[in-house]
Amino acid sequence: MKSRLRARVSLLSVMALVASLFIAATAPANAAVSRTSLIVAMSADLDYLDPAATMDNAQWKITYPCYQRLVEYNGADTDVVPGLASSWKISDNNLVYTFTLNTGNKFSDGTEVNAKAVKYTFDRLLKIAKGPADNFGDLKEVTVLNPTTVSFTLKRTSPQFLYTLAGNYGGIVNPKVANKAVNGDMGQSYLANRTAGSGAFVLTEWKKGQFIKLRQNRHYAGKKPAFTSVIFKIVGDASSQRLQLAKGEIDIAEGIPTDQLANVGKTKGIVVVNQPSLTVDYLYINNSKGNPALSKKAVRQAINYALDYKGIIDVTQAGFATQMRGPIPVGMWGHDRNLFQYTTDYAKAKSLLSSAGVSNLSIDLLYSARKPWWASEALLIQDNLAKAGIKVNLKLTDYATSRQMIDKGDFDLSLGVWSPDYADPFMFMNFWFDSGSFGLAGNRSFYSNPAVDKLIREAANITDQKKRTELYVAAQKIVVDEAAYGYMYQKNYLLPMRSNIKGFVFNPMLEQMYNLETMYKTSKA
Amino acid sequence: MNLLLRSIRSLIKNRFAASAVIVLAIVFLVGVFAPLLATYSPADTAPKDRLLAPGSLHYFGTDELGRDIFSRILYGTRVSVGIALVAILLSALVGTFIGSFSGFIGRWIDQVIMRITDVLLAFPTLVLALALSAALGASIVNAALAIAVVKLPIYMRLARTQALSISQSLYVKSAKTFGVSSGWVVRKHVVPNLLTPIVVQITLDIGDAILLIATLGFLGLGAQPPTAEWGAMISTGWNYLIDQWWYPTFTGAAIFITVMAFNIVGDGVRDLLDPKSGE
Amino acid sequence: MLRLVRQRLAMLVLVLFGVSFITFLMSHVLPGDPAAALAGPHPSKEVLQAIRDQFGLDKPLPVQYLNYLNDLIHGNLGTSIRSQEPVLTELMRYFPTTLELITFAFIFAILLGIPLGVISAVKKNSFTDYVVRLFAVGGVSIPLFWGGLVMILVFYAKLGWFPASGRLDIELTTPETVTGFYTVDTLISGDTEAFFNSVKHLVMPAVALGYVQLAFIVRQVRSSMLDALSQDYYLTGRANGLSKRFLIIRYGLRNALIPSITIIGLSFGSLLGGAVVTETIFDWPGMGKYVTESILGRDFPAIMGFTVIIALAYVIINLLVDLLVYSLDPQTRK
Amino acid sequence: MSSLIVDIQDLSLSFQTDGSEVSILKNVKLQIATGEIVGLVGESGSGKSVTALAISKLLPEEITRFTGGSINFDGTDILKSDEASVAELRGKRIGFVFQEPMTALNPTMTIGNQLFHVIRRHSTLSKDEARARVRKSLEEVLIFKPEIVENQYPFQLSGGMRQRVVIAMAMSANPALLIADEPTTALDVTVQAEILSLIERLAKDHGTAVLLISHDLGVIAKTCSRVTVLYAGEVVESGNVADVLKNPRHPYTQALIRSLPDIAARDRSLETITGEFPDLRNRPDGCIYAPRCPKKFEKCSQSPLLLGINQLHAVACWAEHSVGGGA
Repeated sequence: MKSRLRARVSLLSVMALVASLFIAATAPANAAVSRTSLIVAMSADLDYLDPAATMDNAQWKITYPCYQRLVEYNGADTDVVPGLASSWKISDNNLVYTFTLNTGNKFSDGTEVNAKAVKYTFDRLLKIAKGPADNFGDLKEVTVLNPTTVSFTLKRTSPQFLYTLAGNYGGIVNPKVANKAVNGDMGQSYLANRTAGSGAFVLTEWKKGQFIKLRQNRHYAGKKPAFTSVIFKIVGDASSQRLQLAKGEIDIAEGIPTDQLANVGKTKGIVVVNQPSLTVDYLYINNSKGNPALSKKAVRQAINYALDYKGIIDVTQAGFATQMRGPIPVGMWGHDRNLFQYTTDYAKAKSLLSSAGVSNLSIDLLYSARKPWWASEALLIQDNLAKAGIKVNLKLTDYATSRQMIDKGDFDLSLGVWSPDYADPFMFMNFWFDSGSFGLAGNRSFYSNPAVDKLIREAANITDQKKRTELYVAAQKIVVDEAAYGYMYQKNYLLPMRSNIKGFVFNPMLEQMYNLETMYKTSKA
Repeated sequence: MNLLLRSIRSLIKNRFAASAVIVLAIVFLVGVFAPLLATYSPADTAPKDRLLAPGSLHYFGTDELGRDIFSRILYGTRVSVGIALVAILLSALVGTFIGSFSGFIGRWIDQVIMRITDVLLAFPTLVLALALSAALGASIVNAALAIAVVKLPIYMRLARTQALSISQSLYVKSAKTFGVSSGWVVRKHVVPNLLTPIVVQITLDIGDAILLIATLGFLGLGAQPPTAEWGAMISTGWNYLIDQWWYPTFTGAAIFITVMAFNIVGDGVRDLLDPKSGE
Repeated sequence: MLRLVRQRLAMLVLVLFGVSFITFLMSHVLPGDPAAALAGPHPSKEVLQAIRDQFGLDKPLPVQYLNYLNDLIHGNLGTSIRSQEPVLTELMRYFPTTLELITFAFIFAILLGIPLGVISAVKKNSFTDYVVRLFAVGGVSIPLFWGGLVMILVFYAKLGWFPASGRLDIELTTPETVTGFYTVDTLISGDTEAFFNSVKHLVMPAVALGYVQLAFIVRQVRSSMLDALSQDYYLTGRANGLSKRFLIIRYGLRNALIPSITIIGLSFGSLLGGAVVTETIFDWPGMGKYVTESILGRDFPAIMGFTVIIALAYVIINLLVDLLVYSLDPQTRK
Repeated sequence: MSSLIVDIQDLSLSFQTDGSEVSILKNVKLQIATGEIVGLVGESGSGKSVTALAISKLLPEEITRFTGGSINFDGTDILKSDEASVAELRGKRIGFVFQEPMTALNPTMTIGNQLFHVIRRHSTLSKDEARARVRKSLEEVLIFKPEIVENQYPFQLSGGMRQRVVIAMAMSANPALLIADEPTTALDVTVQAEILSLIERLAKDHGTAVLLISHDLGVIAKTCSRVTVLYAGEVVESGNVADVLKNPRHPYTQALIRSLPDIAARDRSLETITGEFPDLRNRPDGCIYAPRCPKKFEKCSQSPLLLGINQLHAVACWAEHSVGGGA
C-alpha cells in the first residue's frame, strides 16, 4: 500500500502548488479610483488621432481636450465664443475672416501658439486631403498678417465656416510635427497615436487594446484642471462595464446598452445623464436606385405611416428618445414646431399602397452591427411593415460592406444615424437632400427635387439667419410630404457615471466628448 | 449490419454512454417536432412583454423583442444541430473522396494534395472559419460551408492514410494481380475499410461543429436575425446577463448538453469500433 | 537530426507561400471597400479616391500581390489601414500577449491534465475514471463564450477574487517590454506588486482557455496510458516485482508521453492565432481580437501579416514538437 | 520427493467479461519440486500460460474469478494472500520469461537501467554495487561486451539478445522458481537451442526450479524431467518425460506425438485431430476430449479422474483405467 499512498501525496502536492499560486495572487480588489484621476470605460480601441485625418466622434474624445481651437463652444450652448482667438472680423463680402490671437498659449512642448502655427495647421489639413478637408472645401488660403493676426480667405460665402473652426478638425497643431514626418506623410504616423496640441491635456501613453492615458499639459495657459490623469480603458463586454461601474472600478461606462440603463440608474452610487441630443436615427428610402415602387411618393408615405414610432422608441431606446418632426431635430434653429408629423396608421398605409397600384411589395432592409440596437430595430420595422402588407427581408452585413452598398445605392431601405458637426441646419438639409451629393456624401435616399435643390442651395449662400430659416422651413414641408426618408426619432444622450462625478456639461455639438478640464470629483462615491 | 447492432447493444450496457444516447434522442425529437412542442412561433415579436422572467406563460422567459425563448431554443435545434450535421457530412464525403483518391493514385498528385492539407491545417480553425464566413457574407449557409472547408483536411488526411495503407496491403495487391479494375478495388476494399475511422471521426466532429457554428453566431458571422440559432441568441442575450440571467443561461445550457451528449456517444463509438484504445 | 530541420524549413517556405496566397485571395474577395469604411461619416468622392491611392487598392490584383511579396521578402508587412501603424509593430505587440495567455493556459492544462489522465487510466472503469472523463468531456463540450461569462459573473462580480478584464490594473505602471510577457517583464523590473497583479489578471482567461485544452490532454493521456499499460513490457515489469508507482511513471507515463506530446504541440499551435473568444470576453489584447477586427474592418495588410506570422509560428512549433519527441523517443535516433 | 516449491491442487478459474463467463481451467494439478525442471505442454488456448500467470497472481484482477482449488508456493497460499505480499514474491522468489522478446523490454529505458532497477528492488546493494551487478548478470547470460549493451536501447538488440536480457532480469534475484512461457517460440531455431541450454545451466547453477511451457514436445523432451499435458484447461496426462513420451496413454497425448514431424519417417503423412475445440463458455461435463476421442465409450460421459498408472505416470482416461480395474 505504501507506493499508492506516496502517489496520492505527490499528486496532492502538485494540486496544492497550483492552488496556492492562485490564492496568493488574490490580494483584495483595489479600492475605488483615487480622486485626482478619472477612468472612462469604452467598448473598443480607437484607430488614429491625427486631427487632419480622423472623422469619428469616438476618436475626438481624446483629441478635443488636447488641442485648442480659434473659437470654442460655450458649455452647453451651440454658439461659439472666443478660444485661441480673442476676437475676429468678417469682411463685408463674407469671404475674409481675420482673427487676433491671445498671447501666452503654449503647446505641450512649450512652443508659443502663434499665427504661423494656425497657417501650418490648415495648410497641412488641406494637403493631407482626408475627411476633415471636406469640411473646409470653401477655404482658399490662410495668410499670416503678424505673429498674433491671421486671416482666412474663402472661395465663396459659407455661413457655417465659423462653426467648422470649433469642430475637432479646427484643432491647432504644433508646427514642430513637421520634422517628425516619415517618408513625406507630414507627421501623420506620428500624430496617429500621439497629440501635439495646446489643450489642457496631453496623451502620455497608449497601450493598444488596453487603455489610453492623458495627463495635464504643464504649459496649459488656462485654469489648472481638477484631474491630474484621465484614463480611457477598453472593456469590450457590456456586462463587464456594468459590473465595474457598480464596483467603483471605473467612473464612466460608455458601452452599456440603452435598454439596461433604467436598471443601472437604480444602482447605488450611479447616476445616468439623460439629455436630448441632436443625433437622429432615420430610415434611408431609396427614391431612385432601389425597388421601382419606392420612386412613388404614395408608397414612401405608406412606409412612414406603417412605422410604430412609440414601439420602436420603447424597445430600442427604452423610451429615451422623441419622434422626429421633419429632418431638423428639436433644439436646432430651423426646426418647425408645427410641421406635419406622420402617425402610425396601418389602414392609411394600406390605402395609400392600393392607390399607388402596388400589391405584395417585397423590399430588403440593409443594416450593420455598427449600432447595437439596430438588430431589434430592423426586426420591429419588418414586423411593422408586414402589418401594412409590405414584406421586408433583412440584410445584415458588416459595416464596411454596408458603407459600400449605401454609396452605390445598392439597397431598398437602410438604417442610418446622423449627428451634425456644427449647429447649422445646413448639416441636415444640404447633406440629405442636395441631388448633387448622392451616396455616402449625404443624400442617402438618392432623392432629387429641383425645387428643394434651389431652396437649400440659396439658404447655404446667405448669412441672414431669418431668411435662411424661411427657406429651410419651406424645403422641409416638401421633403416631409414626399417622405424622402423615414423620419424616426431623435436620441437622448445617455451616460451612466458614478454619482461623485461633477461638472460634466453635455453639448449636442460635442457628443461622446467630455469637458475634462472643468470636471471634478466629490469625496462621497 | 451486425456492426450497428453490436454497437447499440454495447452502448446501452455502458451507463455513461446510455444516458448520452437518450439525450441525443431527445434532441433529435425536439428538432423534428419543434412546431408541436413550441408554445409560440419563434419569430413573432411582442414589444410590450419583453424580457419577462420565466413563468407559466413563457417557460424560459422572453428576449429583448418579446419572443419566447423556450420556443426559439426548440427551433434553434434544427439550425444549430441540423446545419452542423450537414456541414460535417459534406466535409466527410468530399474529404474521403479526395483523400482516398490521392492516397490510392499516389505519386505527385498525392504530394500536392497533402501539401494543401498542411497549409489548411496551418490555419487556426476559428480564424479560417471567420475569414471564410466574412468572405462569403454572414449567413448560416456560409457558416456551414466555412465549417465544412475547415474540417476538410482532417478527413482528407484520414482517408489518404487509410487508402494508402489499404492499397499497399497484400490482399489489395493480390486482387490487382488478378487484373481486377482499380474501381472495384476502391469500392470493395478501400471504402468499407474507411468506414470505421470516418464514422468515428464524424461522431467526434459533430459536437465541435455545433460549437463552431455557435461561436460564429456569437461573433455575428453565423445565422442572421430573425433565425433562431443558439450562438446568435447568446450573442445578443449575454448583454442582458445581469438583469435577465435566464436569457443567455438556458441557451448556453442547450448547447452544452447537446454537445456533451454528442461527445460522449462519440467516445463510446470510438472505444467500440477502435479496439486499441477501447475497454 | 539535420535532415529533420532541413525538411521542416522546406515545408515552411511552401506553407508560407501557400498561406499568403490563400489569404491574399480571400481578403481581396471580401466584399466591402476598406476606404469607404474608413473615410468618415460622409466622405466625398475625392477623399475616397485619396485613401484608395494611399493603399494602392485600385491596382490590379496580381500587381498588388507582387508588391506584397517583395515587401514580405524585405520583412516589411505594410501599414495597417485601420491604425496607420506598421503591421509588424502591431504583431510584435499582440503576439507575445497571446503567447503569454496560451502558455499559462497550457501550464494549467498540463499540470492538471496529465495526472488526471494517468489516474483515470490506472483506475479504468472505476468511479474516479467516470468522474474524470465526465469532467474532461465537459471541457470539450462547453461553449467557451458561455463558460467564460459565467466565470466572470461568479469569480469577479459575486466573489471579487479575480479581475475580469485587461492584463493589469490601470493604476499600476506597465513594465517596459523586454519579452512582451507581463509576468516576466515585471519580474525583470522587480515590480512584485505588478507581477502578482498580472498573474491575477491571467487566472480567469488562462483557466477558461486551459479547461478546453485540459479536456484534450486528459483524453489523450488516458488513451495512450491504457495502450502502454497493456504492453508486454509492462507485464514484464510487474512480473519482476517493480513497484506500482515506478511502473506507472517510468513504464507507463514515459511511453504514453510520446504520442501525447505531439497532440499537445498541435493544439498549442492551433491557438497561436489567438483564442478569439477568450480574448474577446476578457479584453485580452491578443492576436485573436486583432485578427477579428482586421477581418471585419477589411484591413488587408493586417490580415496578411497575421497569417504569415501564424504560419511561421505554426511550423516552428511543429519543429519544436519533433525535437521534443526526438529527445523522448530513442527509436527516432536511428 | 524433495520438498515441493509449487503445489497446485484442483485449480479452477474462469474469466468474466460483462455478462459472459468463460471457464479457463478445471481441477488442474501441478507440482514442481525445488530445482526440478517441469514441462507444461498443450496447444494454444489450452490454459498453460494462464496457469503460469496464476502462480504469481499476474492475471487481470477485474475479470479473473478463482472458482476452486489452491496454489501453494513455497509455503504461501497464493490465493489467500493479499496483493502486496504476492507482489513481494514477484521477481524476488518467482522469475518470469515471456514468449515475445521483441516487446518484453521498456523501449524508452536502456538495458542497464532496466536491470539496475530490478536488482535495486530486490537487494540492499548500493547504486555502484548494483551497477556492477548489472554487468555481472549480463555476462552470466553470455552477453559479450556488457559495457556497451547496458547503454543500448532494446530496439538496438536482436531477439535472442533481448531474451537473454529478460532471463538476466528474471534470474537477477536468484529466484526459487523460474517460469518460462514459450521462451523460444518467437526465436529462430539456431538461437532456440542456446536459450534453452542457458536456462538449464542457470537453473542447475542456482538450484532454481523451472516451469517450462511449450507447445513443442521436442523442446520438452530435451530439457524437462517431468511433463504435464493440458487440453482445454484440464490435465489429461502427467508424469516422467520418458514414460509419457515413449508410452503415451491418453488418446490426445498420442495424437500430439503422432502429429510431430519426424524427419526419420519421411513417408508417414502427418496426422491431424478431427473435430474442433470445445466451447468453454459452457464447459461440457464428462471427458473434455470425448467429442474428438476415437476410444470414446459410455463411461466417458463422467469426468475422468487423474489416476496414477504407476508411481511416475498418471492419466485421466477411463479407457486406460477400466482395463486395470483402477489404481
